[in-house]
Amino acid sequence: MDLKVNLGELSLKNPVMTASGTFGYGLEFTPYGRLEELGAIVVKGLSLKPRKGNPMPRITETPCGMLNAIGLQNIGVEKFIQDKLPLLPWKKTPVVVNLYAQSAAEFADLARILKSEPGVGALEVNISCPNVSQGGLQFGQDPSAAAAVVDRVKSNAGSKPVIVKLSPNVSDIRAVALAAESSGADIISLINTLGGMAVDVGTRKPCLANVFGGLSGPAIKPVALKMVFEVCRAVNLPVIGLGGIVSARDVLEFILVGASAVQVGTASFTRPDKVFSLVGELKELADELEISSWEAFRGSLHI
Amino acid sequence: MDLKVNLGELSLKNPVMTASGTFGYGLEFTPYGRLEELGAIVVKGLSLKPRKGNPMPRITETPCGMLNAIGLQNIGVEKFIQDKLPLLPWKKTPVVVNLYAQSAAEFADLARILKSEPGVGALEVNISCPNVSQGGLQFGQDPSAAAAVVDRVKSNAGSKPVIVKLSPNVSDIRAVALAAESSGADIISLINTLGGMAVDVGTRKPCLANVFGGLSGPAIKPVALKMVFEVCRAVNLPVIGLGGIVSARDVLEFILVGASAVQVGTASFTRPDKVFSLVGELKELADELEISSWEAFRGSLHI
Amino acid sequence: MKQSINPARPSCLKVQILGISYARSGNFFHLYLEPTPWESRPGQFVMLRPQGWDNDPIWPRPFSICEKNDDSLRIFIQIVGRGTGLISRLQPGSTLHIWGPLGNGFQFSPDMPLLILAGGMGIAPFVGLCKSHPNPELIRFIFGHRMDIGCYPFAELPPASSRIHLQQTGQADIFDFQRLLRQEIEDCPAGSRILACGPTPFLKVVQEYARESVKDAWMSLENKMACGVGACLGCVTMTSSGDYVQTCSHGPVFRAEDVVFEE
Amino acid sequence: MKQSINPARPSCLKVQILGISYARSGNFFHLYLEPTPWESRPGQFVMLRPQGWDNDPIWPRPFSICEKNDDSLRIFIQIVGRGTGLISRLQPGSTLHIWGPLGNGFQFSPDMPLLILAGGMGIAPFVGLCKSHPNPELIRFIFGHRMDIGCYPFAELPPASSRIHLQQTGQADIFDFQRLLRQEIEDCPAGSRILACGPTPFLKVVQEYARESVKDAWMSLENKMACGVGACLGCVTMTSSGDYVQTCSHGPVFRAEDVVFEE
Ligand SMILES: Cc1cc2nc3c(=O)[nH]c(=O)nc-3n(C[C@H](O)[C@H](O)[C@H](O)COP(=O)(O)OP(=O)(O)OC[C@H]3O[C@@H](n4cnc5c(N)ncnc54)[C@H](O)[C@@H]3O)c2cc1C
Ligand SMILES: Cc1cc2nc3c(=O)[nH]c(=O)nc-3n(C[C@H](O)[C@H](O)[C@H](O)COP(=O)(O)OP(=O)(O)OC[C@H]3O[C@@H](n4cnc5c(N)ncnc54)[C@H](O)[C@@H]3O)c2cc1C
Ligand SMILES: Cc1cc2nc3c(=O)[nH]c(=O)nc-3n(C[C@H](O)[C@H](O)[C@H](O)COP(=O)(O)O)c2cc1C
Ligand SMILES: Cc1cc2nc3c(=O)[nH]c(=O)nc-3n(C[C@H](O)[C@H](O)[C@H](O)COP(=O)(O)O)c2cc1C
Ligand code: FES
Ligand code: FES
Repeated sequence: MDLKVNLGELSLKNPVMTASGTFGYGLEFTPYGRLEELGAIVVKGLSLKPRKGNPMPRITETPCGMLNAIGLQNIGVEKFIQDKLPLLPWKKTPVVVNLYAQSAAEFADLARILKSEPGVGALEVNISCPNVSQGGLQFGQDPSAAAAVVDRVKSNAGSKPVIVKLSPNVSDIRAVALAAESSGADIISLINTLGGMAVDVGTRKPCLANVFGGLSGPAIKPVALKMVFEVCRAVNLPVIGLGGIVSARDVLEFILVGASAVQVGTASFTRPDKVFSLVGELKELADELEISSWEAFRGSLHI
Repeated sequence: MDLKVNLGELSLKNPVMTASGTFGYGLEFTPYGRLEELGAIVVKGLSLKPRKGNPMPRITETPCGMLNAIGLQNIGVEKFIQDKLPLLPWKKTPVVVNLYAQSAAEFADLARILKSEPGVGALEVNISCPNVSQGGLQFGQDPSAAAAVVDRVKSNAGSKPVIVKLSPNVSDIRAVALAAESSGADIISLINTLGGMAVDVGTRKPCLANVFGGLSGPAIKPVALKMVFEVCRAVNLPVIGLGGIVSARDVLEFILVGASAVQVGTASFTRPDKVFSLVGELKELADELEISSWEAFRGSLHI
Repeated sequence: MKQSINPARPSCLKVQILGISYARSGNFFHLYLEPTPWESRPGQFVMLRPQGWDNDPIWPRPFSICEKNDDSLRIFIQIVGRGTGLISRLQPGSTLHIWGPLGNGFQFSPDMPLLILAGGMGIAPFVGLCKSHPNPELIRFIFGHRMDIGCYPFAELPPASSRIHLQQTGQADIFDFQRLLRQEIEDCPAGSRILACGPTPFLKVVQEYARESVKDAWMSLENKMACGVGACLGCVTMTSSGDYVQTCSHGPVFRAEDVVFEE
Repeated sequence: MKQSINPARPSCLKVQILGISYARSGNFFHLYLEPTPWESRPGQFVMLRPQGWDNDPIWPRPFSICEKNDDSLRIFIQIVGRGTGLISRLQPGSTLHIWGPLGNGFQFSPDMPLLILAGGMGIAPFVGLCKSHPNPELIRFIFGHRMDIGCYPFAELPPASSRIHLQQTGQADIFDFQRLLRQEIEDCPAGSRILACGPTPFLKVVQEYARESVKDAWMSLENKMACGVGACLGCVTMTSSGDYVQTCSHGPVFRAEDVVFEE
C-alpha cells in the first residue's frame, strides 16, 4: 500500500509526523534515522524572542507516561531560520514550525516572519501549552479567544497551511475545534498534554519546579483517541491525531477513528529510532490487515 | 500515629475508603480482608430502580489503566437496603451510598429513602459518570446544574453528610467544586473517570459496546492529584482524593496536596486484598516519614 | 506461602512457581505452583498476578484450575497476548499472587454418566476432573482442537474413559466436528450430564444441539475479567431472565439454557 | 547485534547481556554487554532500555560507560529505584537497546597530570579511563564513598596511580573528606587538570575549592534524563552565561566555573 497522505495542501509521504517538543529541532535525531523518511518534522515550539524556559526540575516519570514543564525554552524563530532550518531536509520532508506567543498580535508576527520561508511546510499554532503563565491555555480553553488567534495567524501566513493544536483540558473539545475551523484553520491537531502534577512525599515538594506539568505518553492514549474521534466527526478539516502513540497499531487506531495523520511524541524518548521504525512497521501492519488505502480505512470504525 | 480522621461529621478510623463501583456492595471482598478495618466502604452507584447496565463488552485494559462503561448496573436502592446493608459492618465502618439519578427530583427521592437508614453513614452524589446517556456529566460539567442537584439532595438528606463527586472532564474543576460548596455539600470527592476510548484495528470495532468509557487507574493519577490540589485550595470543605491510588505512598501524595481521605478504586482489581493491606502499609510509611499527625501533614506541600 | 487460611473459603495467597513445562508447541505451557489449601471443584478458576507486574498490565489474568494435588496446583496456559506472554517468561522460584478458588465450577455426582465437550483450551478444567474421577468409564470425552494434539494434555485423560479427538484445520473439519457434536449430544443417555468448555462459537453450537434434544447441558464461559470476584460488573453474561449476571461469581459455569449469547 | 554502523557517530543498537556480576553488596552490580563498535571517550554515557519495559517505565536510563574493550561494554550500576532494580534482575542472554556514545566526555591529553575526584557512583566513568591511561602514574585518584570499599571497583585502578579512598559514615567523615578535597585541589600542580564526578553536594564543594585556588576543573553532572540526545530540554543545567543548556548533549561534563548550581 502507498502510505502517502494529503492534509489539504500539505502532502506527506506517510502519516507519521514527529510531535513538537519531543524531537528537538530535528537534527538531534540524525544519527538514529533518516529524517527524509518521516511524514513531517514538527520542531520545538518557537517564539519571537528566545525563551529561557522554566526552572528545574522540569520532567518526571509517571505510570506509563511523564509530566513536563519545560516552559517553551527555545532559541527564537530567527535563530531557528538561520541555524537549523537550512540543515533540515525540508525539500524532501515538510518541516512544520510550532508557534508559541503570548498574544494574538505576536502570533501574527510569527506568521509574517515564516510565511515567506521556503523551508517551512506549515505552521502549527500551539494554543494548548499548560506550562506557561501566559498565552497557553487561555487561548486553548476559550473558543472565541482561539478563533481570534487563528484568524490573525491565518491572515498573515500567506499560503502556508495553518494547523491548530488543541488542548484536552476542556469540557468539550469540539467547541474549540469548530471555532478554529470557522476562523480558517486548515488542519487540526490534537491532543496536547493533559494538566497534571506529581509530588514527593519524602521532601514534601512538587516533582516539578513549576508545580504543574503536562501529562503525555501511553497513559493518555484513551483520552486522545476519544477526542480525536469526536473532533473528526465535528469538523470537515483534516485532523492530525496524537497522544500516547508508541506502535504502528496505535497509529492505525488514530486513523481508524478518523485522523489523516499522526504525531509521535513521548515515544521518541523511549528510543531515538522509534519514530523511524514506526514507518516501516506501519507499512507491514497495514498490509497484514489488508488495508487497501487510507481513504478506505480512515474513519471506518464500525459503530 | 493515630490514623483517625474526621471529614466534618463523618469520622473514619483511617483515611482509606473504597471507591464506588470497584468494591461491589462490599460483601464480595469479605474473604480477602476485614471490612471493619477500612476507613469507609463506598458501594456501587445505586438508583431508584434496578438498572440493567450497558451491553458487553464493558471493560478494556489500557496502559497502566482501564476503561469501563458498566452503565451503572445495580440492584436498586431498596434491594440494597434490604439484602446488602444488614450484612455490612456499618456499626464499625461507615457505609457510604453512591447515588445515581437522571434528574434532581430523582436524586431527592433517593436522599429521602436513605436519610433514615441507620446503616448509611453518608451519601455520595455521583454527578460525574461518563457512561450513561442521562444524568451523568450533564450535572458534573455545569456548575449551576450541579448546584441544583446538591441543593435538592441536601434538603432531603436529613442529617446524613452529603459528598459530591466531581468529574475531571471539565476546563476548570474549581467552578463545580465551588458551586457544590455554596449549595451545601459537606464533603467533595474527586476524581471520577476521565472520558476515553479504545478501538481494535483488527475488527475495526470499539473495544466497548458503549464506544466511550471512563479511564481509571495509575495512568490518571497525575491528573487527579492536580485537580485535588486545586480543589483543596479553592474550597473550605474536607476533600476526598482519588484516582490511580495503588500504594501507601500514593495515599500520602493525595493527603500532602490537601485531601483529608482517599478512595481506592481500580487497585482493588489488581488484588482483592489490596485496599486492606494499604491500611497497614500507610501506618508504616507514615511512621517511617515521621508524620506526627494528619493535621500537620495534610496540605503541607512546600511550594 | 505461610498464611493460615480456611480451606472452605477463597483466599489471596503468595505462592512460588515450582516449574514451567512447555508442551509440543512453545505457545502452550503448564505452570506448576506451590500447592494451595483450597477445597476446589473442577471448573472453578483462579486469578494470577505475577509480582513484577506493578501497574502494567493493570489486571490479573483468570485461569482454570487444571489439576490440583498435594504437590502442586497446575495451570495449563496458551500464550495469546501480553499477559500470558509475560507469565510464560517467569522463572521457577519467582512468586505470584493467586486468589481463588473462584466461581461455581461444574456440579455432578460420581455415578452420573458425563459427556464432556471441550474445544481447544476448554480442555483445561477437565484434566483434573477426569483424572480424579472415581468412575472414569462413565466419562465420554470429545475434544476438538486446532493445533497438534501433542500441544494439549489429552493423552493424560484416563484410558478407561472413551476419548475422541478431532483436529480442525479447515472449514470442512469444523462441519465434521459440529456433526460429531450433534450426534454425541443426541445419543447421550438420559440421566447423564453434558459439560462443555471452549470458545464461544463452539458453545453456541453445543447450546443449540442441547436445546434441540433437550439435554441437561452445562457450559463454562470465558469473558474478560478485571476483578474476578463479582465486584466490577465487567464480565457479565446475559441470562434468559433478561439480567446481566457476573460470569466470575455466578458462573463461569451456567446451565446451557440460561445463557443468552448476544450478537 | 548485526547492524553496520559508523563508529564515529552515535547509534542505537540491540545488544545481549553477556553477564551480570554483583559487587560485595547486592545493591551494586556490573553489567557486561556485547561490545559496541563505538569510538567513545571516558565520561560519555549510554541510554539503556531493556526489551521488556514496554510502556512502564517510559524512559530509558542513563549510565556512564565504565569500561570498554573488545570483549564487552561494561556498566557499573547501583540499585536506587525501580529502573535499576528491573535491570538488576535481567538474565544473561536477554537483550536491551542501547544508544550512545552520548555527551561530550572528559577531555585531557595523555601527558597531563590528572587529579580525579570521585564520589560514590561517580567512580564509574573513571574506571576505564584509568585502566587504559598510557601514563597511570600521572593520575592522582581521590575517592569518597559511603558503602564498603569492596562495593566499588576501586581496587581495579592501576597501582601506578596514587589512590586514596575515604569512607564517610557520619558528618565528621564528610568534613574530613572536604578538607582532603580542598588540600588536594590546592596542591594540584599547574598544568594539571581536575576531573570530578559524584553527587551534587560533592560537586558544589569541588567547584568552590577549584574557584578559590583557580584550578582547571571539569565535572560531570547527573540529571534526570528522558531523551539523552538533547531533544526534550528536561535535563538542563544553568550556565554562568544565564542560559539553560542540555546536560545530555552539552555535557554531562562541564568546566566547573561554567556551572551554576541552582538552589
Ligand atoms: C474463567 C476463565 C478461565 C480461563 N482458563 C484458562 C486456562 O485454563 N488456560 C488459558 O490459557 N486461558 C484461560 N482463560 C483465558 C485467559 O484468561 C486469557 O487467555 C488471558 O487472560 C489472556 O491474557 P493476555 O494478556 O495474554 O491476552 P490479551 O492481550 O489481554 O488478549 C489477547 C486476546 O485474548 C482475548 N482475551 C483476553 N482475556 C480473555 C479472557 N479472560 N477470556 C477470553 N478471551 C480473552 C482478547 O480478547 C484478545 O483477543 C480463561 C478465562 C476465563 C475467564
Ligand atoms: C550522565 C549520567 C550517567 C550516569 N551514570 C551512572 C552509572 O554509571 N551508574 C549508575 O548506577 N548510575 C548512573 N547514573 C544515574 C542513573 O541514571 C540513575 O540512578 C537511574 O536512572 C535511576 O533509575 P531508577 O529507576 O532506578 O530510579 P528512580 O526510581 O527513577 O529514582 C530513584 C532515585 O534516583 C534519582 N535519580 C533518578 N534518575 C536519576 C538520574 N538520571 N540522575 C541522578 N539521579 C537520578 C531520583 O531522583 C530518585 O531519588 C547516571 C546518570 C546520568 C545522568
Ligand atoms: C518534553 C515535551 C515538550 C513539549 N513541547 C511542546 C511544544 O513546544 N509545543 C507543543 O505544541 N507541544 C509540546 N509538547 C506536547 C507534545 O507535542 C504532544 O502534544 C504531547 O506530548 C502528547 O503526545 P505524546 O503522548 O505522543 O507525547 C511537548 C511534550 C513533551 C513531552
Ligand atoms: C468498573 C468501575 C465502575 C465504577 N462505577 C462507579 C459508580 O458506580 N459510581 C461512581 O461514582 N464512580 C464509579 N467509578 C469510578 C471510581 O469510583 C473512581 O472514581 C475512578 O475509578 C477513579 O479512581 P481509580 O483510578 O482509583 O479507579 C467506577 C470505576 C470503575 C473502574
Ligand atoms: S470480573 Fe469483575 S465482576 Fe466479574
Ligand atoms: S535528556 Fe532530553 S535534552 Fe537532555
